[in-house]
Amino acid sequence: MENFAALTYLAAGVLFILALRGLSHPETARQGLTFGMVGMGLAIATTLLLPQVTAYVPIVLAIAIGGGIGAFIANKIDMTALPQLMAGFHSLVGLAAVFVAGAAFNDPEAFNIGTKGDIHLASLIEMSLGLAIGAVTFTGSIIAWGKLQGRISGKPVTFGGQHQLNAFLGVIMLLMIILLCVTGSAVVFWAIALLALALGVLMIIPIGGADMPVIVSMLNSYSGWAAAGIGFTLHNNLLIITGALVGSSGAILSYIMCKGMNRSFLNVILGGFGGEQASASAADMGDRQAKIGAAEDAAWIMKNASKVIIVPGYGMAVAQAQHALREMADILKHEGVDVKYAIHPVAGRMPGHMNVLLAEANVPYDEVFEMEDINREFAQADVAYVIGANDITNPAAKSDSSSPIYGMPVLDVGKAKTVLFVKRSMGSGYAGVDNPLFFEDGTMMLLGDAKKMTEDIIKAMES
Amino acid sequence: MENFAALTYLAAGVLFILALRGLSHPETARQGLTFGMVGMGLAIATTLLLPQVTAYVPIVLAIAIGGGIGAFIANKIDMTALPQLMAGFHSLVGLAAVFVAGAAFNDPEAFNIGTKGDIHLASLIEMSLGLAIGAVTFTGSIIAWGKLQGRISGKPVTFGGQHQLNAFLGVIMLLMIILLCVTGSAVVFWAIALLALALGVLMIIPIGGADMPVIVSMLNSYSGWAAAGIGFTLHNNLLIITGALVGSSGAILSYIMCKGMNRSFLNVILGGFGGEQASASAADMGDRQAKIGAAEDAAWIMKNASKVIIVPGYGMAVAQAQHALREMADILKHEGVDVKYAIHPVAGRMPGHMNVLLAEANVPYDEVFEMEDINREFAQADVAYVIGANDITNPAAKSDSSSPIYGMPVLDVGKAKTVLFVKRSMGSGYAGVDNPLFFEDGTMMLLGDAKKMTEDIIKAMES
Amino acid sequence: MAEDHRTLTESAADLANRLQDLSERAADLAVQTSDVISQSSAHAQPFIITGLTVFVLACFVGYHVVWRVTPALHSPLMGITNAISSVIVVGAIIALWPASGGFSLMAFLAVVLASVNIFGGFIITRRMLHMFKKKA
Amino acid sequence: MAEDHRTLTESAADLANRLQDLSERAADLAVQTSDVISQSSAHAQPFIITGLTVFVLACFVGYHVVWRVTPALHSPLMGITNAISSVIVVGAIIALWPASGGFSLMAFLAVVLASVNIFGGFIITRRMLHMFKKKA
Ligand SMILES: NC(=O)c1ccc[n+]([C@@H]2O[C@H](COP(=O)([O-])OP(=O)(O)OC[C@H]3O[C@@H](n4cnc5c(N)ncnc54)[C@H](OP(=O)(O)O)[C@@H]3O)[C@@H](O)[C@H]2O)c1
Ligand SMILES: NC(=O)c1ccc[n+]([C@@H]2O[C@H](COP(=O)([O-])OP(=O)(O)OC[C@H]3O[C@@H](n4cnc5c(N)ncnc54)[C@H](OP(=O)(O)O)[C@@H]3O)[C@@H](O)[C@H]2O)c1
Repeated sequence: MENFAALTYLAAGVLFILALRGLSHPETARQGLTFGMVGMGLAIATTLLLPQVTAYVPIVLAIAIGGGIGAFIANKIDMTALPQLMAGFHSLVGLAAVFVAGAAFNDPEAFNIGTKGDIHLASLIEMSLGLAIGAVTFTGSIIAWGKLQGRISGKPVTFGGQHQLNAFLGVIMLLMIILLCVTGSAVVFWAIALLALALGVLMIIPIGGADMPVIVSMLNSYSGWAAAGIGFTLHNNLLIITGALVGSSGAILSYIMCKGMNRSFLNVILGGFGGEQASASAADMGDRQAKIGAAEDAAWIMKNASKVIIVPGYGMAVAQAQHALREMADILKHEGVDVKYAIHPVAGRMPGHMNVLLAEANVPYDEVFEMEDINREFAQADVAYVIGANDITNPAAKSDSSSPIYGMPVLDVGKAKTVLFVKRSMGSGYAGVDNPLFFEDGTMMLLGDAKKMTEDIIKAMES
Repeated sequence: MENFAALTYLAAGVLFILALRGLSHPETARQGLTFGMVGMGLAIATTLLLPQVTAYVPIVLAIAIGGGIGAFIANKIDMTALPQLMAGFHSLVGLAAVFVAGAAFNDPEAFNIGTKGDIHLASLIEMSLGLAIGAVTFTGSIIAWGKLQGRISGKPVTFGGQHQLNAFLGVIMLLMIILLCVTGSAVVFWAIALLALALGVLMIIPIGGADMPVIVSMLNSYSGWAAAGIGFTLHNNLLIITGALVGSSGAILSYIMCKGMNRSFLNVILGGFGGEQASASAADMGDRQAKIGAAEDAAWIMKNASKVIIVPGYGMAVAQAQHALREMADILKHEGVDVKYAIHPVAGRMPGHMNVLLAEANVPYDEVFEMEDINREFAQADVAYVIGANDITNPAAKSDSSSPIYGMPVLDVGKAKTVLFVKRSMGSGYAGVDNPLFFEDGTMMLLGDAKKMTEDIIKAMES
Repeated sequence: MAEDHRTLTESAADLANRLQDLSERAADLAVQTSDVISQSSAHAQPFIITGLTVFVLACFVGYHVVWRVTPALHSPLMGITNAISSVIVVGAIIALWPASGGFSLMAFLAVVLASVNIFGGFIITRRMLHMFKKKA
Repeated sequence: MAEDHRTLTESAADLANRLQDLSERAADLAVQTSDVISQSSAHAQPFIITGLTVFVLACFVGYHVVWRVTPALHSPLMGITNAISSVIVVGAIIALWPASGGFSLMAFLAVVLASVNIFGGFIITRRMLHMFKKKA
């Protein structure tokens, strides 16, 4: 049985690998998802068949309760709330890891790792690491969820000596883990948990709301490493393989986001960046005048264009303008206009955010292009329709070495004959940097809610 | 010690992985090679430090003898003889595997796999598979070496019932392995070895000389799987990891070659393809007349071109024309002509063959392009200088569905304004298929040895 | 009495002999035991070693597989990894009501939470993926 | 004599007691032994399982790593794989002159052949790679 279980666990691990491989293309992605689900089913079924597992009723009950809640949430949630949802789910993984560590500590015999009060040293170390990472993930993800959901102010909460305090608490935690290894005391165990919960809060509050996606990915990566650690405790290769997959995935996504923002990971972690948007910054612009347009102007310009590139950003998600946008694109295509979508790697608030929203509005994925693939085409475009995006189009990132976003790769919308900016004000985006493009000759500002404005343009086009 | 050894073996495995990763770019390749050598050093050093290893003198002696021979051969060999060299080396790996299996059978205690005459069943199975694959690799590679070196006729040796005979011998072998598992008899063991040696010869002789590269890669792949099998016997993860790496590498290279020739692997294995080239096939062309040129004509045409693409093939390797070719390209570049090299995936007689020869002649690797990257540029080229290549330029592969090479991707040399073919006759290439391009208007044949002809062109350019 | 004495002495000697025999056998057993243990430990490395091997290889696989994911599907990637990271449910199931202890509330809660994630993660990913369509 | 008798009887009884003690301890030892063995076998899976895990993961790694190799370096790839596949030398070294048997000519030859390959493979690869140069 042991060996049979090891083999099916291995099969489950392979299925998880194939699941991620499937995501290399939209065509194969659904098959990949199926692999992932089969793998998970196999893993759970194998565990249920283990001789030491007998309490089927509470297990099935727990799975039914949890599964029901999960299915309900996942079916009901709006696609625009994805970043929050991911943060929320991560917090649950963290809490689950805390509980697993706690259960193992209370009943080590069940896991073959020693007897109560006399747990093997290696297992104690692995367990306390799993506990600490799980607890940090739990509270950290809750803060991230709150900031993304708007329940907590997105402003970085900073105070003097903050990093010193965190470092100090980190050292205390290390000492307590050593103490736990020496004494095996339950009090120390739960003290570690409490400390880690506090540390999770303290580590995330100084980080601005818009940096949360990086944090969510980082915590995802941590939860992977924690799962691998638990795998070492339980002598279970499936947990190790899965942990390594999840850990790499989170780390790579954080890396991609940091690179897309041209910031170092350390810079994100130390926090203090972003937050409430400087809404009145338009006043700072002195007497430079931007051209303000109406929906009718935009409709006329686009109908007479031969090539339009649409650049969606965070504002499109906020306004839920993707459906209206697709409708507008349909009208243009009907008129014979060539319409494409350009996606910046960090547009929106999570990796791939814009792609999902556009897919939701039935935009075919082969009309949607990555930055590198389309950036050269702006020079041949008549119109760049920038909807709710700001930082990712800011030419200061290329020209102004004093700008905080200097060096970040941006979409060359300025190369298009006309740039239409749909946003509610002349305010800045998440980085809080003014966008000089607003005041260029070829630019027309369409001030208003993204959805409302797009609908007005559709009306103007149809009349 | 056991555990320490397992860790250093793991490190060696990681170094091997990094060695292959390094080959993703010429810049990192030398570093990758260093990783590979360090990994091998680590593996051997670890083994020498194992407590059961004490006979340092014969071990060092054996390594010194073998290393000396290997170093001598590798330093002296001509780069044009690479395909033979690889086949020869593979035969040695095969023989070494036979000897390791034999040593393990004679002295199972040394490997902890049972006692003499009473070896664990699993180990017997693994061992006999290693033995059989090793022996097939040995004789198979020797035949491949002979065909590539010209010691054995490249003609496929076929006779009626050949495949039936091979299948029959395969079944016999399987029965003998079962017998070995039951009796553990040494006679059966060596009978398996003899049979496998014979099978290696029989399997390879029906395959034409030009298909040998696929066979060499296939045998390479087999030797990898055999190494992994021995790893299972010896409970050694390093052998398993390395075996899997080598096995995948050989399989992927065979696949790439088959795809480059648009043939199925089975078709190659069953043999009967290729062989001696039909030298008199020009006569079949009826009254179609090819334009025959002289070195002076070619020199004049290329000097007045603005873009020349050079297409090397097997004939360049045979004639060792790469140095003269580089010289000619230098003169052209000096005259302001844009010179590039186009490499077909199966040009020459092994994967990457042309790249190595051009590199040997100091052609910078950033002037050398893969087929997909350069095929579109032929339309803008004034001259395609095809030197010793034939099949890889044959447009019949695209147009003539009855041609044996139909469907094989080819270089579009015909799109260039002028095509210069350097070869000794109007004969066909390895596939034995006539090349209609010889008779096109824009084609000029430069009949002669590739090196001699190129040198004549250089002389004409300089005068 | 003398006979008795002899018998007793003899039997004592006998016993002593048997004792020696037995102690030899015990020593034998001990040797065999240590043999078996050392042999099985020679064959089976401690888990930390094989675990490490698996971990290192899995990191390589993860690295390559994740870099191959197309950026357009990075959100579904987060969804799937979220779901599969809840495979720790396996540990919680074992601890829920083991033979050694009674019902563990903590393990129960862990199974509930992990299940939220598994179902939630897979379903939201499926919703996302079902929206990705090619041009008709 | 009676005292003698008593002493002897007593010592016999004593011996018998000790014997029982010892046999109990032996039984204990046996139980512990089987415990240790079963425990270690519960902890350590047979090698075939971990080996298979390692093998499957290594195949994934090999697949991805080899597809990343640039076609221009396929010949050096053959050279390196040729060299590293001779890592079976490790097995030959162990068998060359083990404590259990005498000198093994077969193992000796295997080490020689594998060494030809290792040195030959690496050196020819180095020669190839040293020729690849960028535009000056
Ligand atoms: N995607 C990721 O993974 C990720 C991760 C971390 C950080 N980030 C950061 O997020 C930013 C993303 O750039 P972005 O250009 O997409 O967003 P942005 O720079 O934050 O700009 C969004 C713009 O949308 C406008 N907006 C908000 N609500 C709107 C509504 N209802 N209707 C119309 N417009 C609305 C806002 O202007 P008004 O207030 O004037 O309307 C704002 O300027 C980057 O700076 C990036 O570094 C992204
Ligand atoms: N690269 C690989 O990995 C690989 C593997 C398996 C099979 N193959 C096969 O090998 C073939 C490679 O195509 P290819 O175009 O390179 O070679 P090819 O089609 O065999 O043609 C080589 C040509 O070179 C000429 N030649 C020979 N010696 C010469 C000399 N000394 N001077 C001048 N010309 C000479 C020959 O014509 P003359 O006799 O008229 O001189 C011959 O037509 C393909 O068919 C491919 O499928 C390649």
